[in-house]
Amino acid sequence: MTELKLVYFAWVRERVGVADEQVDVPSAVVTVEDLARWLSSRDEGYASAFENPKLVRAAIDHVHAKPHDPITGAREIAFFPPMTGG
Amino acid sequence: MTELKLVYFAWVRERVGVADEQVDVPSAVVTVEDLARWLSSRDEGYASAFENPKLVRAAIDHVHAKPHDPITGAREIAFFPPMTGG
Amino acid sequence: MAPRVIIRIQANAFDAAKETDALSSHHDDVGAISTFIGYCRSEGGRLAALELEHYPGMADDEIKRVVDQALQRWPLSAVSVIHRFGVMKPGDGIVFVGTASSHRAEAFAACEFLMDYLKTQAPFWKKEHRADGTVGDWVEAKAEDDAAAARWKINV
Amino acid sequence: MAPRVIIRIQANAFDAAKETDALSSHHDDVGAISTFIGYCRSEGGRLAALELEHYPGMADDEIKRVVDQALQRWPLSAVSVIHRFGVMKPGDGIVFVGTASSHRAEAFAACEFLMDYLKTQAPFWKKEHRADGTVGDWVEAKAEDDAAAARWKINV
Repeated sequence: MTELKLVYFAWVRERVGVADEQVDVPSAVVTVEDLARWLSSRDEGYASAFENPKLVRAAIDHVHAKPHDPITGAREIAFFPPMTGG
Repeated sequence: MTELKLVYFAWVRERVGVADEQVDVPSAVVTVEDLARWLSSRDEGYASAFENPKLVRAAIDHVHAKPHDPITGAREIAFFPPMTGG
Repeated sequence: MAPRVIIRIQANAFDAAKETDALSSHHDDVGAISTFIGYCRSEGGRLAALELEHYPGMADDEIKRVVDQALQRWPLSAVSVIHRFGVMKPGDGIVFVGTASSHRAEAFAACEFLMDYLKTQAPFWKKEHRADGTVGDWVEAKAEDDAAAARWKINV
Repeated sequence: MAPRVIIRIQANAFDAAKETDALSSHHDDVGAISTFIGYCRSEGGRLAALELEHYPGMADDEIKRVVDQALQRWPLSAVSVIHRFGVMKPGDGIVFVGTASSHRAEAFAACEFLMDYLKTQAPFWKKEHRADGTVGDWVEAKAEDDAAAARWKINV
């Protein structure tokens, strides 16, 4: 098990229902994609947030990450929709 | 003979020696290029101003003109180097 | 002289005039300043406000990375990026980007590059507040913004 | 609403801040303002001043033509072009161009187009005044400026 801080933004946050949380991630969860899949199985809110994986972006410790990137050693992982700043 | 106002700018003005003048142009002078050639024959200052025709631009009544453009009906013709504003 | 870099993420309004002056003030060989200001729009009266959410820790890091890329790519004497968060009314400035260089092509290119990357890479999200008092949708990202960023052929 | 156009050719300094504000002030659906300021440079201490000569009647007409082309090509709510003549010291602003539009790509493109065309089409000429007190040369036009203007594929 790995302890991780997760943070959520915009409609991902609204669907998940919390802005941040500490989680214990099973060791079988290796990549960003694995993590999203594992979260989806928790409840309907998470399932709805991650239902279209193409619309959810991730960052590992403040750096943009891809679905296949490993989460090993990460302290904070963020999930959010495509950005609309500027 | 056509009466015309001629105006000069930057180093064309400096070489010609005047900022503007009224001239009576012989009727054989039809285009901008003819006018430049006719002016070149007047004295050394004009000859020096027009010695490299590629470096002298012209405008007819405030509109950029090309060497072959006719000067018929023009009131004011300007000669100047390539522009360096902005 | 090292380039002068200003990066600020703030709730308060910015003063575009002061920010523009700051771009030229430390140097008398600045030939060109390009600035961009992005505003909150009413979308023809449909919106009362835009609410900007951001990821505080990452926003600063990500903008620094984008600015570093611009500094590596163009000879800039100054760069400023100011991005606001919170609730904005139509007419309020949301983002200010300014670049200073000796020549105009570099100032323009760097400024446009920074805006294209901020749009697609900086962790900010806009939510609409409608003029009829209801909370609207999250603004959707545009494919054209990704295309605009992609043409610089840089991975930030 | 008709676009707001400001064209001024003047000896006096301009206030870039005030000019930037004017671009957004008449309209609350302006989403993007792009501005450019061109300054007199010392060229590493070589120059004491630049003297700008212009062709008064034509400068105004030519800038109007270039602005009209920009308005035909991009959906702009405001355009400002201010060009100074006379003697400028290093650090003085020579030209201000600003464009306002709903979206950033249009504001940037129009602003850069206007600058490229002003450089090659507007009847202004720069003469150097050297730091050693002598009068220097007329600044030569650059091939790269013609190339920059040519990429817009417009005959103004």
